[in-house]
Amino acid sequence: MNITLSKVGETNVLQIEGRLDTTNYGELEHHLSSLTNNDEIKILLDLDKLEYISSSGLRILLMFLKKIKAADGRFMLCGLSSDIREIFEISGFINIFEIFENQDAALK
Amino acid sequence: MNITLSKVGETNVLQIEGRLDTTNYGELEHHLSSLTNNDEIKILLDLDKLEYISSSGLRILLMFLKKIKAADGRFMLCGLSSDIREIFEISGFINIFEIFENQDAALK
Amino acid sequence: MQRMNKVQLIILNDVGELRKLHIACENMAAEWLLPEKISMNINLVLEEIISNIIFYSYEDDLEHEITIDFRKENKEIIISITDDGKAFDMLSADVSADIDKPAEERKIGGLGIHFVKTLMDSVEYRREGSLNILTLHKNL
Amino acid sequence: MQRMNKVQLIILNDVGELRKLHIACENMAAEWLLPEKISMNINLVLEEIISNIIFYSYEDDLEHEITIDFRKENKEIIISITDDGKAFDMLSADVSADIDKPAEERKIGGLGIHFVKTLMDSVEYRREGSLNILTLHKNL
Ligand SMILES: Nc1ncnc2c1ncn2[C@@H]1O[C@H](COP(=O)(O)OP(=O)(O)O)[C@@H](O)[C@H]1O
Ligand SMILES: Nc1ncnc2c1ncn2[C@@H]1O[C@H](COP(=O)(O)OP(=O)(O)O)[C@@H](O)[C@H]1O
Repeated sequence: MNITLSKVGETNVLQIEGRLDTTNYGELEHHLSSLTNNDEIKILLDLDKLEYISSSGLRILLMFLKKIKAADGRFMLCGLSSDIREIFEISGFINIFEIFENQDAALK
Repeated sequence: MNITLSKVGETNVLQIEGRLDTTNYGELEHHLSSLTNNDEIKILLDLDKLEYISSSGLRILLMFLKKIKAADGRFMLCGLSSDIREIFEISGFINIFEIFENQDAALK
Repeated sequence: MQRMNKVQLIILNDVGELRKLHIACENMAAEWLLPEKISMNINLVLEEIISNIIFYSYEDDLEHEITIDFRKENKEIIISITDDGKAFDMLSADVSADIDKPAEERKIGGLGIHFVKTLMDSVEYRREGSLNILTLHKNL
Repeated sequence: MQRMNKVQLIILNDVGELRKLHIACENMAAEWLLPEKISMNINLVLEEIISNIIFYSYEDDLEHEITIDFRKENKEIIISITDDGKAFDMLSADVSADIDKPAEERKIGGLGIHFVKTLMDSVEYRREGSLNILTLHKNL
Protein backbone atom coordinates (compact mmCIF):
# COMPACT_ATOMS: atom_id res chain seq x y z
CA MET A 1 0.00 0.00 0.00
CA ASN A 2 1.03 3.56 -0.60
CA ILE A 3 -0.62 6.66 0.86
CA THR A 4 -0.22 10.05 -0.79
CA LEU A 5 -1.26 13.18 1.12
CA SER A 6 -2.33 16.46 -0.40
CA LYS A 7 -4.39 19.44 0.62
CA VAL A 8 -7.13 20.93 -1.57
CA GLY A 9 -8.52 24.06 0.06
CA GLU A 10 -9.41 22.99 3.58
CA THR A 11 -9.67 19.31 2.76
CA ASN A 12 -6.92 16.76 3.45
CA VAL A 13 -6.92 14.32 0.57
CA LEU A 14 -5.44 10.86 1.11
CA GLN A 15 -4.97 8.75 -1.99
CA ILE A 16 -4.66 5.06 -1.14
CA GLU A 17 -2.99 2.76 -3.63
CA GLY A 18 -2.82 -1.03 -3.51
CA ARG A 19 -4.05 -3.34 -0.76
CA LEU A 20 -5.36 -2.31 2.66
CA ASP A 21 -5.34 -5.36 4.91
CA THR A 22 -4.33 -6.84 8.27
CA THR A 23 -0.62 -6.62 7.36
CA ASN A 24 -0.62 -2.87 6.78
CA TYR A 25 -3.68 -1.10 8.19
CA GLY A 26 -1.48 0.43 10.90
CA GLU A 27 0.00 2.69 8.25
CA LEU A 28 -3.40 4.24 7.51
CA GLU A 29 -4.12 4.45 11.23
CA HIS A 30 -0.89 6.41 11.78
CA HIS A 31 -1.68 8.86 8.98
CA LEU A 32 -5.26 9.42 10.07
CA SER A 33 -4.24 9.85 13.72
CA SER A 34 -1.79 12.58 12.90
CA LEU A 35 -4.50 14.42 10.92
CA THR A 36 -7.40 14.05 13.34
CA ASN A 37 -6.03 15.58 16.49
CA ASN A 38 -7.93 18.78 15.67
CA ASP A 39 -11.66 19.42 15.64
CA GLU A 40 -13.64 20.14 12.47
CA ILE A 41 -11.13 18.38 10.26
CA LYS A 42 -12.13 17.60 6.67
CA ILE A 43 -10.74 14.42 5.14
CA LEU A 44 -11.32 12.86 1.73
CA LEU A 45 -10.08 9.33 1.12
CA ASP A 46 -9.64 8.67 -2.58
CA LEU A 47 -9.98 4.90 -3.07
CA ASP A 48 -9.69 4.97 -6.85
CA LYS A 49 -6.42 3.00 -6.75
CA LEU A 50 -7.43 0.71 -3.91
CA GLU A 51 -7.31 -2.90 -5.10
CA TYR A 52 -8.40 -4.78 -2.00
CA ILE A 53 -9.77 -4.03 1.47
CA SER A 54 -10.48 -6.41 4.37
CA SER A 55 -12.28 -5.88 7.67
CA SER A 56 -9.01 -4.63 9.20
CA GLY A 57 -9.06 -1.71 6.77
CA LEU A 58 -12.77 -1.13 7.29
CA ARG A 59 -12.38 -1.00 11.08
CA ILE A 60 -9.92 1.90 10.75
CA LEU A 61 -12.40 3.75 8.53
CA LEU A 62 -15.21 3.26 11.07
CA MET A 63 -13.00 4.22 14.02
CA PHE A 64 -12.06 7.50 12.36
CA LEU A 65 -15.57 8.18 11.08
CA LYS A 66 -16.77 8.05 14.69
CA LYS A 67 -13.89 10.21 15.90
CA ILE A 68 -14.24 12.81 13.15
CA LYS A 69 -18.03 13.02 13.46
CA ALA A 70 -17.76 13.49 17.22
CA ALA A 71 -15.41 16.42 16.54
CA ASP A 72 -17.73 18.03 13.97
CA GLY A 73 -15.54 17.18 11.01
CA ARG A 74 -16.25 15.46 7.69
CA PHE A 75 -14.89 12.12 6.49
CA MET A 76 -15.63 11.58 2.81
CA LEU A 77 -14.78 8.74 0.45
CA CYS A 78 -14.57 8.67 -3.34
CA GLY A 79 -13.44 6.53 -6.26
CA LEU A 80 -14.89 3.17 -5.18
CA SER A 81 -14.58 0.51 -7.89
CA SER A 82 -17.52 -1.89 -8.24
CA ASP A 83 -15.69 -4.64 -6.31
CA ILE A 84 -14.81 -2.31 -3.44
CA ARG A 85 -18.32 -0.86 -3.49
CA GLU A 86 -19.74 -4.34 -3.02
CA ILE A 87 -17.67 -4.80 0.17
CA PHE A 88 -19.03 -1.46 1.41
CA GLU A 89 -22.56 -2.63 0.64
CA ILE A 90 -22.24 -5.97 2.41
CA SER A 91 -20.81 -4.24 5.47
CA GLY A 92 -23.46 -1.50 5.51
CA PHE A 93 -20.70 1.12 5.22
CA ILE A 94 -22.38 2.45 2.12
CA ASN A 95 -25.05 4.02 4.36
CA ILE A 96 -22.85 5.60 7.00
CA PHE A 97 -20.17 7.30 4.89
CA GLU A 98 -20.47 10.28 2.57
CA ILE A 99 -19.48 8.67 -0.73
CA PHE A 100 -18.72 10.55 -3.96
CA GLU A 101 -17.96 9.49 -7.51
CA ASN A 102 -14.55 11.17 -7.64
CA GLN A 103 -12.44 13.93 -6.07
CA ASP A 104 -14.09 16.67 -8.12
CA ALA A 105 -17.57 15.71 -6.97
CA ALA A 106 -16.44 15.50 -3.34
CA LEU A 107 -14.56 18.79 -3.32
CA LYS A 108 -17.03 21.04 -5.06
CA MET B 1 2.91 -11.57 21.94
CA ASN B 2 0.17 -13.57 23.60
CA ILE B 3 -3.02 -12.18 25.16
CA THR B 4 -4.97 -14.16 27.77
CA LEU B 5 -8.49 -13.06 28.70
CA SER B 6 -10.24 -13.72 31.97
CA LYS B 7 -13.04 -12.19 33.98
CA VAL B 8 -12.77 -11.39 37.68
CA GLY B 9 -16.09 -10.14 39.01
CA GLU B 10 -17.05 -7.33 36.64
CA THR B 11 -13.52 -6.69 35.41
CA ASN B 12 -12.11 -8.01 32.14
CA VAL B 13 -8.48 -8.93 32.77
CA LEU B 14 -6.09 -9.08 29.81
CA GLN B 15 -2.68 -10.56 30.51
CA ILE B 16 -0.15 -9.52 27.88
CA GLU B 17 2.94 -11.63 27.41
CA GLY B 18 6.00 -10.82 25.31
CA ARG B 19 6.53 -7.86 22.98
CA LEU B 20 3.91 -5.26 21.99
CA ASP B 21 5.20 -3.41 18.94
CA THR B 22 4.45 -2.19 15.41
CA THR B 23 4.35 -5.76 14.08
CA ASN B 24 1.58 -6.95 16.38
CA TYR B 25 -0.32 -4.09 18.04
CA GLY B 26 -3.33 -4.87 15.84
CA GLU B 27 -3.89 -7.98 17.93
CA LEU B 28 -4.40 -5.93 21.09
CA GLU B 29 -6.55 -3.47 19.17
CA HIS B 30 -8.84 -6.30 18.01
CA HIS B 31 -9.22 -7.67 21.55
CA LEU B 32 -9.89 -4.28 23.10
CA SER B 33 -12.37 -3.35 20.35
CA SER B 34 -14.44 -6.44 20.94
CA LEU B 35 -14.57 -5.64 24.69
CA THR B 36 -15.29 -1.92 24.51
CA ASN B 37 -18.44 -1.79 22.47
CA ASN B 38 -20.43 -1.38 25.71
CA ASP B 39 -20.50 1.54 28.13
CA GLU B 40 -19.13 1.38 31.66
CA ILE B 41 -16.74 -1.42 30.81
CA LYS B 42 -14.00 -2.28 33.33
CA ILE B 43 -10.68 -3.46 31.92
CA LEU B 44 -7.45 -4.37 33.68
CA LEU B 45 -4.34 -4.88 31.59
CA ASP B 46 -1.78 -6.98 33.43
CA LEU B 47 1.64 -6.07 32.01
CA ASP B 48 3.63 -8.28 34.36
CA LYS B 49 4.85 -10.48 31.48
CA LEU B 50 5.29 -7.63 29.00
CA GLU B 51 8.92 -7.49 27.87
CA TYR B 52 8.88 -4.57 25.45
CA ILE B 53 6.50 -1.83 24.32
CA SER B 54 6.92 0.79 21.59
CA SER B 55 4.86 3.85 20.69
CA SER B 56 2.63 1.65 18.51
CA GLY B 57 1.57 -0.23 21.64
CA LEU B 58 1.20 2.96 23.66
CA ARG B 59 -1.05 4.56 21.02
CA ILE B 60 -3.53 1.67 21.35
CA LEU B 61 -3.56 2.16 25.13
CA LEU B 62 -4.25 5.89 24.77
CA MET B 63 -6.91 5.36 22.10
CA PHE B 64 -8.82 2.97 24.34
CA LEU B 65 -8.29 5.04 27.49
CA LYS B 66 -10.05 7.91 25.71
CA LYS B 67 -12.80 5.65 24.43
CA ILE B 68 -13.40 3.91 27.77
CA LYS B 69 -13.34 7.15 29.77
CA ALA B 70 -15.82 8.76 27.40
CA ALA B 71 -18.13 5.79 28.04
CA ASP B 72 -17.78 6.01 31.84
CA GLY B 73 -15.69 2.87 32.13
CA ARG B 74 -12.36 2.14 33.82
CA PHE B 75 -9.08 1.18 32.15
CA MET B 76 -6.50 0.04 34.69
CA LEU B 77 -2.95 -1.22 34.32
CA CYS B 78 -0.82 -3.31 36.65
CA GLY B 79 2.44 -5.23 36.86
CA LEU B 80 4.78 -2.70 35.21
CA SER B 81 8.45 -3.72 35.45
CA SER B 82 10.93 -0.91 36.08
CA ASP B 83 11.94 -0.78 32.39
CA ILE B 84 8.34 -0.58 31.21
CA ARG B 85 7.54 1.96 33.92
CA GLU B 86 10.32 4.19 32.61
CA ILE B 87 8.72 4.21 29.16
CA PHE B 88 5.41 5.18 30.81
CA GLU B 89 7.19 7.98 32.65
CA ILE B 90 8.93 9.41 29.59
CA SER B 91 5.67 9.39 27.68
CA GLY B 92 3.66 10.96 30.51
CA PHE B 93 1.37 7.93 30.53
CA ILE B 94 2.16 7.39 34.20
CA ASN B 95 -0.08 10.38 35.01
CA ILE B 96 -3.09 9.57 32.86
CA PHE B 97 -3.62 5.87 33.63
CA GLU B 98 -4.78 4.24 36.85
CA ILE B 99 -1.73 2.09 37.64
CA PHE B 100 -1.58 -0.62 40.32
CA GLU B 101 1.16 -2.82 41.70
CA ASN B 102 -0.53 -6.10 40.76
CA GLN B 103 -3.90 -7.69 39.98
CA ASP B 104 -4.85 -8.01 43.66
CA ALA B 105 -4.31 -4.31 44.31
CA ALA B 106 -6.27 -3.34 41.19
CA LEU B 107 -9.20 -5.64 41.83
CA LYS B 108 -9.85 -5.02 45.50
CA MET C 1 -1.79 -30.41 -20.11
CA GLN C 2 -2.91 -31.79 -16.78
CA ARG C 3 -3.82 -29.07 -14.27
CA MET C 4 -3.40 -29.58 -10.52
CA ASN C 5 -6.77 -29.66 -8.83
CA LYS C 6 -5.51 -29.62 -5.25
CA VAL C 7 -3.21 -27.16 -3.53
CA GLN C 8 -2.10 -26.98 0.10
CA LEU C 9 -0.75 -23.92 1.91
CA ILE C 10 0.67 -23.79 5.43
CA ILE C 11 0.58 -20.52 7.36
CA LEU C 12 2.23 -19.84 10.72
CA ASN C 13 0.43 -17.88 13.45
CA ASP C 14 1.98 -14.54 12.60
CA VAL C 15 0.23 -11.64 10.87
CA GLY C 16 3.11 -11.27 8.37
CA GLU C 17 2.27 -14.72 7.04
CA LEU C 18 -0.97 -13.35 5.56
CA ARG C 19 1.11 -12.14 2.65
CA LYS C 20 1.50 -15.78 1.59
CA LEU C 21 -2.26 -15.99 1.37
CA HIS C 22 -2.43 -13.18 -1.14
CA ILE C 23 0.20 -14.80 -3.35
CA ALA C 24 -1.45 -18.21 -3.06
CA CYS C 25 -4.83 -16.76 -4.10
CA GLU C 26 -3.29 -15.07 -7.12
CA ASN C 27 -1.55 -18.27 -8.16
CA MET C 28 -4.73 -20.28 -7.70
CA ALA C 29 -6.71 -17.80 -9.80
CA ALA C 30 -4.15 -18.07 -12.60
CA GLU C 31 -3.92 -21.86 -12.43
CA TRP C 32 -7.69 -22.44 -12.31
CA LEU C 33 -8.65 -19.47 -14.49
CA LEU C 34 -10.94 -18.01 -11.81
CA PRO C 35 -12.74 -14.70 -12.31
CA GLU C 36 -10.91 -11.92 -10.47
CA LYS C 37 -13.84 -11.27 -8.19
CA ILE C 38 -14.02 -14.86 -6.99
CA SER C 39 -10.35 -14.95 -6.13
CA MET C 40 -10.61 -11.60 -4.34
CA ASN C 41 -13.56 -12.85 -2.30
CA ILE C 42 -11.72 -16.04 -1.40
CA ASN C 43 -8.66 -14.00 -0.41
CA LEU C 44 -10.83 -11.75 1.76
CA VAL C 45 -12.65 -14.57 3.52
CA LEU C 46 -9.42 -16.46 4.18
CA GLU C 47 -7.74 -13.32 5.53
CA GLU C 48 -10.64 -12.89 7.97
CA ILE C 49 -10.57 -16.52 9.12
CA ILE C 50 -6.78 -16.82 9.43
CA SER C 51 -6.30 -13.44 11.13
CA ASN C 52 -8.99 -14.43 13.66
CA ILE C 53 -7.19 -17.70 14.34
CA ILE C 54 -3.92 -15.79 14.83
CA PHE C 55 -5.55 -13.13 17.03
CA TYR C 56 -7.99 -15.11 19.12
CA SER C 57 -7.43 -18.85 19.15
CA TYR C 58 -4.07 -19.62 20.77
CA GLU C 59 -3.58 -19.64 24.50
CA ASP C 60 0.21 -19.87 24.37
CA ASP C 61 2.98 -17.91 22.69
CA LEU C 62 4.30 -20.80 20.57
CA GLU C 63 4.48 -21.32 16.83
CA HIS C 64 1.43 -23.04 15.31
CA GLU C 65 0.61 -24.21 11.79
CA ILE C 66 -2.64 -23.38 10.04
CA THR C 67 -3.28 -25.60 7.02
CA ILE C 68 -5.36 -24.48 4.06
CA ASP C 69 -6.43 -27.03 1.45
CA PHE C 70 -7.83 -25.74 -1.84
CA ARG C 71 -9.69 -28.14 -4.16
CA LYS C 72 -11.30 -27.43 -7.48
CA GLU C 73 -14.31 -29.50 -8.44
CA ASN C 74 -16.42 -29.23 -11.54
CA LYS C 75 -18.55 -26.28 -10.46
CA GLU C 76 -17.10 -25.18 -7.15
CA ILE C 77 -14.00 -24.42 -5.14
CA ILE C 78 -13.79 -26.18 -1.78
CA ILE C 79 -11.42 -24.82 0.83
CA SER C 80 -10.75 -26.29 4.24
CA ILE C 81 -8.87 -24.55 7.03
CA THR C 82 -7.42 -26.63 9.87
CA ASP C 83 -5.96 -25.20 13.07
CA ASP C 84 -5.06 -26.49 16.51
CA GLY C 85 -6.35 -23.47 18.45
CA LYS C 86 -9.19 -23.55 20.95
CA ALA C 87 -12.57 -24.80 19.73
CA PHE C 88 -14.47 -22.06 17.91
CA ASP C 89 -17.53 -22.50 15.70
CA MET C 90 -18.32 -19.24 13.92
CA LEU C 91 -21.66 -20.68 12.77
CA SER C 92 -23.00 -20.92 16.30
CA ALA C 93 -20.99 -18.08 17.88
CA ASP C 94 -22.98 -15.18 19.25
CA VAL C 95 -21.49 -12.42 17.09
CA SER C 96 -23.19 -9.77 14.99
CA ALA C 97 -22.05 -6.98 12.72
CA ASP C 98 -24.52 -4.13 13.38
CA ILE C 99 -24.67 -3.50 9.66
CA ASP C 100 -27.87 -1.47 9.83
CA LYS C 101 -26.93 0.96 12.59
CA PRO C 102 -25.86 4.59 12.15
CA ALA C 103 -22.16 5.37 12.61
CA GLU C 104 -22.49 6.57 16.19
CA GLU C 105 -24.10 3.33 17.36
CA ARG C 106 -22.16 0.89 15.24
CA LYS C 107 -19.68 -1.18 17.12
CA ILE C 108 -16.16 -1.70 15.81
CA GLY C 109 -15.62 -5.27 14.64
CA GLY C 110 -17.74 -8.28 13.82
CA LEU C 111 -17.38 -7.85 10.05
CA GLY C 112 -14.96 -10.75 9.52
CA ILE C 113 -17.44 -13.54 10.24
CA HIS C 114 -20.18 -11.61 8.44
CA PHE C 115 -18.02 -11.60 5.28
CA VAL C 116 -17.37 -15.33 5.52
CA LYS C 117 -21.09 -16.11 5.80
CA THR C 118 -22.11 -13.64 3.08
CA LEU C 119 -19.45 -14.27 0.45
CA MET C 120 -19.27 -18.08 0.57
CA ASP C 121 -22.05 -20.35 -0.69
CA SER C 122 -21.82 -22.67 2.27
CA VAL C 123 -19.72 -23.10 5.40
CA GLU C 124 -19.32 -26.18 7.64
CA TYR C 125 -17.51 -26.54 10.92
CA ARG C 126 -16.34 -29.59 12.82
CA ARG C 127 -14.03 -30.26 15.75
CA GLU C 128 -11.83 -33.37 15.40
CA GLY C 129 -9.79 -34.07 18.50
CA SER C 130 -7.76 -30.91 19.09
CA LEU C 131 -8.39 -29.53 15.58
CA ASN C 132 -10.87 -27.01 14.20
CA ILE C 133 -11.81 -27.81 10.61
CA LEU C 134 -13.77 -25.20 8.69
CA THR C 135 -14.88 -26.03 5.14
CA LEU C 136 -15.96 -23.37 2.65
CA HIS C 137 -17.72 -23.86 -0.67
CA LYS C 138 -17.75 -21.24 -3.40
CA ASN C 139 -19.78 -21.91 -6.56
CA LEU C 140 -18.20 -21.12 -9.94
CA MET D 1 39.40 -13.24 20.55
CA GLN D 2 38.80 -10.28 18.25
CA ARG D 3 35.26 -8.93 18.49
CA MET D 4 33.52 -7.26 15.55
CA ASN D 5 33.02 -3.59 16.26
CA LYS D 6 30.87 -2.82 13.24
CA VAL D 7 27.63 -4.40 12.09
CA GLN D 8 25.34 -3.51 9.20
CA LEU D 9 21.68 -4.42 8.84
CA ILE D 10 19.47 -3.82 5.81
CA ILE D 11 15.71 -3.53 6.28
CA LEU D 12 13.09 -3.31 3.51
CA ASN D 13 10.18 -0.88 3.71
CA ASP D 14 7.72 -3.37 5.14
CA VAL D 15 6.47 -3.51 8.71
CA GLY D 16 7.23 -7.25 8.95
CA GLU D 17 10.92 -6.41 8.51
CA LEU D 18 10.94 -4.83 11.98
CA ARG D 19 11.33 -8.32 13.38
CA LYS D 20 14.88 -8.35 12.00
CA LEU D 21 15.61 -5.31 14.10
CA HIS D 22 14.68 -7.09 17.29
CA ILE D 23 16.94 -10.02 16.45
CA ALA D 24 19.80 -7.71 15.42
CA CYS D 25 19.55 -5.79 18.71
CA GLU D 26 19.66 -9.01 20.70
CA ASN D 27 22.70 -10.24 18.79
CA MET D 28 24.43 -6.89 19.21
CA ALA D 29 23.78 -6.91 22.95
CA ALA D 30 25.26 -10.40 23.24
CA GLU D 31 28.27 -9.60 21.04
CA TRP D 32 29.09 -6.29 22.75
CA LEU D 33 27.97 -7.32 26.25
CA LEU D 34 25.52 -4.41 26.49
CA PRO D 35 23.26 -3.95 29.52
CA GLU D 36 19.75 -5.17 28.74
CA LYS D 37 18.27 -1.73 29.21
CA ILE D 38 20.59 -0.12 26.66
CA SER D 39 19.79 -2.70 24.01
CA MET D 40 16.06 -2.35 24.73
CA ASN D 41 16.28 1.42 24.36
CA ILE D 42 18.22 1.10 21.11
CA ASN D 43 15.65 -1.39 19.81
CA LEU D 44 12.83 1.00 20.75
CA VAL D 45 14.39 4.06 19.16
CA LEU D 46 15.23 2.16 15.97
CA GLU D 47 11.70 0.74 15.76
CA GLU D 48 10.31 4.28 15.98
CA ILE D 49 12.65 5.66 13.33
CA ILE D 50 12.32 2.77 10.89
CA SER D 51 8.55 2.45 11.23
CA ASN D 52 8.24 6.19 10.55
CA ILE D 53 10.38 5.82 7.43
CA ILE D 54 8.17 2.93 6.27
CA PHE D 55 4.93 4.79 7.09
CA TYR D 56 5.68 8.34 6.05
CA SER D 57 8.68 8.77 3.80
CA TYR D 58 8.05 7.00 0.50
CA GLU D 59 5.95 8.49 -2.24
CA ASP D 60 5.80 5.37 -4.36
CA ASP D 61 4.80 1.76 -3.77
CA LEU D 62 8.22 0.26 -4.59
CA GLU D 63 10.70 -1.69 -2.51
CA HIS D 64 13.30 0.45 -0.70
CA GLU D 65 16.30 -0.41 1.45
CA ILE D 66 16.94 1.19 4.82
CA THR D 67 20.51 0.68 6.03
CA ILE D 68 21.45 0.62 9.70
CA ASP D 69 25.13 0.78 10.69
CA PHE D 70 26.05 -0.06 14.27
CA ARG D 71 29.52 0.85 15.58
CA LYS D 72 30.96 0.30 19.03
CA GLU D 73 33.52 2.80 20.25
CA ASN D 74 35.24 2.86 23.60
CA LYS D 75 32.44 4.49 25.56
CA GLU D 76 29.54 4.74 23.16
CA ILE D 77 27.44 3.03 20.54
CA ILE D 78 27.01 4.99 17.31
CA ILE D 79 24.18 4.06 14.98
CA SER D 80 23.44 5.60 11.63
CA ILE D 81 20.25 5.07 9.64
CA THR D 82 20.25 5.80 5.91
CA ASP D 83 17.12 5.90 3.74
CA ASP D 84 16.18 7.23 0.32
CA GLY D 85 12.77 8.60 1.29
CA LYS D 86 11.76 12.24 1.17
CA ALA D 87 13.84 14.69 3.21
CA PHE D 88 12.80 14.69 6.88
CA ASP D 89 14.71 16.18 9.79
CA MET D 90 13.10 15.15 13.06
CA LEU D 91 15.28 17.66 14.93
CA SER D 92 13.68 20.63 13.24
CA ALA D 93 10.25 19.13 12.54
CA ASP D 94 7.31 20.78 14.23
CA VAL D 95 6.08 17.81 16.25
CA SER D 96 5.22 17.52 19.92
CA ALA D 97 4.05 14.76 22.21
CA ASP D 98 1.60 16.48 24.61
CA ILE D 99 3.14 14.55 27.46
CA ASP D 100 1.72 16.80 30.18
CA LYS D 101 -1.91 16.88 29.07
CA PRO D 102 -4.78 14.92 30.64
CA ALA D 103 -6.07 11.92 28.69
CA GLU D 104 -9.03 13.74 27.15
CA GLU D 105 -6.81 16.44 25.60
CA ARG D 106 -3.83 14.33 24.65
CA LYS D 107 -3.43 13.72 20.99
CA ILE D 108 -2.67 10.26 19.64
CA GLY D 109 0.87 10.05 18.27
CA GLY D 110 4.04 12.07 18.45
CA LEU D 111 5.74 9.74 20.92
CA GLY D 112 8.17 8.15 18.46
CA ILE D 113 10.34 11.22 17.91
CA HIS D 114 10.05 12.11 21.61
CA PHE D 115 11.54 8.70 22.49
CA VAL D 116 14.42 9.16 20.06
CA LYS D 117 15.32 12.54 21.53
CA THR D 118 14.90 11.43 25.15
CA LEU D 119 16.58 8.04 25.08
CA MET D 120 19.64 8.83 22.95
CA ASP D 121 22.51 11.02 24.15
CA SER D 122 22.76 12.89 20.87
CA VAL D 123 21.15 12.85 17.44
CA GLU D 124 22.42 14.39 14.18
CA TYR D 125 20.69 14.68 10.82
CA ARG D 126 22.03 15.38 7.39
CA ARG D 127 20.71 15.14 3.84
CA GLU D 128 23.23 13.86 1.26
CA GLY D 129 21.88 13.92 -2.27
CA SER D 130 18.72 11.81 -2.16
CA LEU D 131 19.58 10.20 1.19
CA ASN D 132 18.54 10.96 4.77
CA ILE D 133 21.29 10.10 7.24
CA LEU D 134 20.41 10.11 10.92
CA THR D 135 23.19 9.41 13.44
CA LEU D 136 22.48 8.39 17.03
CA HIS D 137 24.93 8.28 19.94
CA LYS D 138 24.28 6.28 23.09
CA ASN D 139 26.80 6.49 25.93
CA LEU D 140 27.82 3.29 27.67
N1 LIG E 1 -10.75 -18.53 15.67
C1 LIG E 1 -11.37 -17.89 16.69
N2 LIG E 1 -11.19 -18.31 17.97
C2 LIG E 1 -11.81 -17.70 18.99
N3 LIG E 1 -12.62 -16.63 18.87
C3 LIG E 1 -12.85 -16.15 17.63
C4 LIG E 1 -12.23 -16.74 16.48
N4 LIG E 1 -12.65 -16.05 15.39
C5 LIG E 1 -13.46 -15.08 15.83
N5 LIG E 1 -13.59 -15.12 17.17
C6 LIG E 1 -14.45 -14.23 18.00
O1 LIG E 1 -15.48 -13.74 17.17
C7 LIG E 1 -15.52 -12.31 17.19
C8 LIG E 1 -15.97 -11.74 15.85
O2 LIG E 1 -14.99 -11.97 14.84
P1 LIG E 1 -15.00 -11.07 13.53
O3 LIG E 1 -16.35 -11.13 12.92
O4 LIG E 1 -13.86 -11.48 12.66
O5 LIG E 1 -14.79 -9.57 14.04
P2 LIG E 1 -13.60 -8.89 14.87
O6 LIG E 1 -12.37 -9.75 14.79
O7 LIG E 1 -13.42 -7.58 14.19
O8 LIG E 1 -14.12 -8.73 16.27
C9 LIG E 1 -14.10 -11.90 17.61
O9 LIG E 1 -14.09 -10.63 18.25
C10 LIG E 1 -13.70 -13.03 18.55
O10 LIG E 1 -14.21 -12.75 19.85
N1 LIG F 1 10.73 9.68 8.11
C1 LIG F 1 9.70 10.55 8.10
N2 LIG F 1 9.33 11.16 6.95
C2 LIG F 1 8.32 12.05 6.93
N3 LIG F 1 7.59 12.40 8.01
C3 LIG F 1 7.90 11.83 9.19
C4 LIG F 1 8.97 10.89 9.30
N4 LIG F 1 9.05 10.51 10.60
C5 LIG F 1 8.08 11.19 11.26
N5 LIG F 1 7.39 12.00 10.43
C6 LIG F 1 6.28 12.91 10.82
O1 LIG F 1 6.44 13.21 12.18
C7 LIG F 1 5.25 12.90 12.91
C8 LIG F 1 5.58 12.47 14.34
O2 LIG F 1 6.22 11.21 14.34
P1 LIG F 1 6.19 10.32 15.66
O3 LIG F 1 6.73 11.15 16.80
O4 LIG F 1 6.89 9.03 15.41
O5 LIG F 1 4.65 10.06 15.99
P2 LIG F 1 3.49 9.33 15.14
O6 LIG F 1 4.12 8.48 14.08
O7 LIG F 1 2.79 8.54 16.16
O8 LIG F 1 2.64 10.44 14.59
C9 LIG F 1 4.53 11.86 12.07
O9 LIG F 1 3.13 11.88 12.29
C10 LIG F 1 4.90 12.29 10.66
O10 LIG F 1 4.02 13.30 10.21
